[in-house]
Amino acid sequence: MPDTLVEPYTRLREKMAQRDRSLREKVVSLEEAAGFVQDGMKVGIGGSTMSRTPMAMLWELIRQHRKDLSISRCIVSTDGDLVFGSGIANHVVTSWFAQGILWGLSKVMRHHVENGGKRYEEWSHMAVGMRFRAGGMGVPFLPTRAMLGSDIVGQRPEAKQIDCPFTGEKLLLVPALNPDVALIHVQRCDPYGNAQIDGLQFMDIDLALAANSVILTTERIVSNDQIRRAPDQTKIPFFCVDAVVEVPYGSAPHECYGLYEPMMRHMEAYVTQVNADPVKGMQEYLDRYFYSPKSWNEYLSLIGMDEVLEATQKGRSIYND
Amino acid sequence: MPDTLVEPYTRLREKMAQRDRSLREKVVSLEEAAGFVQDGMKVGIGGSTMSRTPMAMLWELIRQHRKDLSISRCIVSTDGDLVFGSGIANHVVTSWFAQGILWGLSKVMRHHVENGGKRYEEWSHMAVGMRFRAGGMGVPFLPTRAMLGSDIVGQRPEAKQIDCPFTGEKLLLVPALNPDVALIHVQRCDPYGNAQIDGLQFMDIDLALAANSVILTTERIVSNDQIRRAPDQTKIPFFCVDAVVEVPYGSAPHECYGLYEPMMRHMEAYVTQVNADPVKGMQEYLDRYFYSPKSWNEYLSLIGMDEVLEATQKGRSIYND
Amino acid sequence: MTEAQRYTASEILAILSARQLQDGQVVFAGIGVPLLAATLAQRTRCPALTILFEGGVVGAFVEPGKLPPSTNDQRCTKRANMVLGSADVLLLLQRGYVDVGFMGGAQIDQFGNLNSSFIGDPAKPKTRLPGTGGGNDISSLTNMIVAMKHEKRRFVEKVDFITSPGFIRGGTSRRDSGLPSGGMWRVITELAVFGFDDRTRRIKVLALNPGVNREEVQDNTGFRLDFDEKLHVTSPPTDHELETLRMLDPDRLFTA
Amino acid sequence: MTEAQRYTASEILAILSARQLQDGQVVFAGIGVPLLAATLAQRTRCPALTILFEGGVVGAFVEPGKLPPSTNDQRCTKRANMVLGSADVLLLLQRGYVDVGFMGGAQIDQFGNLNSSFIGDPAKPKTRLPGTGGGNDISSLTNMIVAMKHEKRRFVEKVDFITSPGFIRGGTSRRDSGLPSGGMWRVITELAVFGFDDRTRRIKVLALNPGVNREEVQDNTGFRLDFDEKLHVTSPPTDHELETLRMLDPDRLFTA
Repeated sequence: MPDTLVEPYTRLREKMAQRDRSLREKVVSLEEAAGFVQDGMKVGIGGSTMSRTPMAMLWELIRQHRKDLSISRCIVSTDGDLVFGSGIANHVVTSWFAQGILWGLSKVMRHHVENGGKRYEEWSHMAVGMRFRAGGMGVPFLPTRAMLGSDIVGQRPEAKQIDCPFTGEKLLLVPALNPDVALIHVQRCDPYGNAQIDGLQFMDIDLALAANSVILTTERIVSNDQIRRAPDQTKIPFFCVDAVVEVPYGSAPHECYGLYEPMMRHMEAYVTQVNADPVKGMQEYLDRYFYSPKSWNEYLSLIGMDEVLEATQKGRSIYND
Repeated sequence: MPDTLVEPYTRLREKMAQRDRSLREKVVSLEEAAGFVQDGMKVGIGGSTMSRTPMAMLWELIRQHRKDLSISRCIVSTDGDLVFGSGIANHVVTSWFAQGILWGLSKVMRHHVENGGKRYEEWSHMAVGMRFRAGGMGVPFLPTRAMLGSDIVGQRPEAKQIDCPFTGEKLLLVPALNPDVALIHVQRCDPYGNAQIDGLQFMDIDLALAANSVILTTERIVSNDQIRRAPDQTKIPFFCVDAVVEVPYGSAPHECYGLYEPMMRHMEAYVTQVNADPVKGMQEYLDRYFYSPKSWNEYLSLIGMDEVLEATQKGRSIYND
Repeated sequence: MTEAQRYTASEILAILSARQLQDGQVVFAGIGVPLLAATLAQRTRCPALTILFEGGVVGAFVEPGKLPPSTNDQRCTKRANMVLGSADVLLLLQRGYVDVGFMGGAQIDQFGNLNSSFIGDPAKPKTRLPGTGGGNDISSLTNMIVAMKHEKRRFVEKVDFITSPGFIRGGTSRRDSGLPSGGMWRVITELAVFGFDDRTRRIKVLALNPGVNREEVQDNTGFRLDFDEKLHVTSPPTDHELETLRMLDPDRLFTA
Repeated sequence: MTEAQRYTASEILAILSARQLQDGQVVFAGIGVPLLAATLAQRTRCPALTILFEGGVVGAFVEPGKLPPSTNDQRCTKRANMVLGSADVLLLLQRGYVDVGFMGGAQIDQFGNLNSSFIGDPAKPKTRLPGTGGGNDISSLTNMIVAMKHEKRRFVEKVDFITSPGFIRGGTSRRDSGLPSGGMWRVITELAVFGFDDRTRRIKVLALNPGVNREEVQDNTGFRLDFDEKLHVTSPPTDHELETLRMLDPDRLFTA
């Protein structure tokens, strides 16, 4: 357990003081945005399972061969396979890690955790949320009533059990998690980074506030005027955000609420391929879909127009009566 | 300081287990809803200052001569005058208590606190919020970094200063506040109590989750179908709610976001009258506007059509480009 | 046609699980059979059942034929009453708004503890399982129904690892651990319906599924089973239950 | 026309306060002169100034002639970037997103502590003041600008009650109390602009307002004042500043 488990408040504030939080345009390319993520960083990932995954950003980081990242996320799906399988991360903090409930265990996760020396650090789902929330609130911990009595807590010396000074009850204090950088995909934001999220928010708001920098990928960039017409729809304020990248279908083959559902034929083929051989299968998948395409649009072309449009039809239908 | 400052978790859960949280219609009259508020209860009030005050509900409670209530609210304005001046409450928990910044000190508050034996219990604004939030989260406290070093904390033995078990930093733990009942006014809800709030939310969501029962007053009741078309706009879930009352202009003479601004001529006249004589002036005000009218609409008539419509024109203009 | 041919093991599991829910309850449902069974209950006996999902959904009303692939997909929100953050929907459990949690299980023991983290030694596991998801939070904070396959390797005397606490070591050990609320209430398998002894907190068979006998349940269980004094036989799935279930999951996503 | 006749005391207070802000800053503003001055800065030198209000507003852009009667009114949200909960906007201070807090003051002392709670003994106060509002949180968690009227009874050696902490008892006492960040940075009155000594943390005059001399400031202060070595005289309000201010507050709501 590192002694930097919880950043001292003065250091957290110093890092914040150094950030340029002014109202300014920060639209960059995917390649440029990746520059905010350096080897060895703690990286928080927005969305959950197969939803609003910042896939384009992960795709770019894998193409750029980042190393030794520590990933934290609400719930980890094939994004976890990819960061382990590509070698960009050696540590994942989450509550659940598989490809998806439909496919059983992830052979990729199993391979890297059971044999490959990579770490899957398990917390309860609420504990992950409370860790981001504490980080976003600027406090070193939050109290919870879960995990007590389980063996999960035995694996987590980072959490501290106390007797409540008010009631005498047993409580678990979970430490703040302030990622160095958060990657979050949204439906809309303006060039400053004021972001609107439709539908399921997962832990993204807490994550954005907790992280020491945020890269937003967005399905579309709208004007600041449009944001200001409905300020109660803004979910992430611009001063949390350090880079904005417009990437249509930026979560593919995962879903983006109201726009497209997961591209399930691609997912099925992926799972079959990597679970058949977690090393070679993964390498072939990365070669074909990650390293070879010249652009994100070419990657989408490989998934195929049929899949993309079918997922779009299903995605939009959430708003149908 | 009562030993029931923070309710033991088992008692909190027992109270919750006894609530009927099923999906059921709960539309009642203002008179009937008042039955949820009993003498001596801890009552949380939604909105803040002159905004989305559940005035119609307070009006009804004052007409029914409730006693010994303990009020908590984000920020207290003329609602505080009225609950002290009418005698329904003897204790107010908040961070700021006056009629409004435009009018200086409240002579009514001063009279009752300096001479009348009523208590104004002051916390920092964030501390009030954290107390409701802890209550809504089902934890006995939340840590904060404010109030330290001030004399406010010296007045508040209810809060506990600790050295953080993670960082060694000084922190203040503020105790959960779970009101017996919360009174909240919203723009829209369905007959089950699924509520949408436009614009400023203040501390209402935490308050609704924290309270052991909730009375919603609403500008209008919409169908459950309408709620289900945009579930990400629901701010308070129905199972928090015990009663729903449809009361157009239910915050008058205060404002309701997007619908009407404060009725400032009425407010000015009120302030002039009660500050001239906090006892007699208040009594005359209550006689005229609270005890005499036969209905809420008659109360609105006394405020007057001109004021009501002028406030409405201003209220709607927030959405104008 | 014999009883056993009318439905699959997964179908009777879903149907008997659905029967454990009561109209008006607030239920926190996991993916798979729990989601399907809760939706079945809502579409049959319990129109006022409120279903919560860990993705951040209150009052879900899942569309037939469009079952979500996880509880974090947009399909979970169709005609829901409310969508909120993932941590916030879990906090509703902690505050006490939820009547019952409803999950699947990979491995369970005599005190209702669930393991979904490790097979073998956690320090050097034979198999690293997916982990708790919302399971630990749900089982720590409310009353639980678990629906799972009945196999000897899944029903063990002591789980390798307590991911989601049942009654821990039985007796008062759950409460003593700091979990005064909730606990394991029912376990449903394709063979039987189980409850827990009020004092010892050990699992016991409450009812046998139609066509199943005591020996069959015991033979598929890795420890000695108790049978309730009032042991009875559950009534078989009705045509209406089966039809509704098949209408909800025509592709047999969760009932294969 | 003499300098003193060109503007009121409230006007120079608002204008000199506005000058303390820098473009691109994130400022948490209280009601009254702070709101007005921040808006003035935004409409003159600082188009990228981000104004926060405790009602739950980020990036406010208040309309001329429609100043809100408090920071909890809908007018605060007009063309804002974001509206959020009251506790959440305060938590942004705690997390460190805010560069500077900006409030009015009723009573201040030599170490920049503010009192808005009690005149006299808190146990039996002569006057119960309105209380802290967001003041304590803001002054505990960020750097502070205070705009206030200059009167002897308001500038005292030691406040009756520390509602919003400045440097407490000076020196390292603020940090020692558990407040490692922020602190009093500037105090603006209709007579002068004040800063604080880096070591002793005692207030000192940095600049005199146009037409004001040392004695006038000292005579209106309840304790012995230090004057900075580089004491200078502030340049007078420009026509543009005055015109913009009057355009913003035509009804003289906060500049009477």
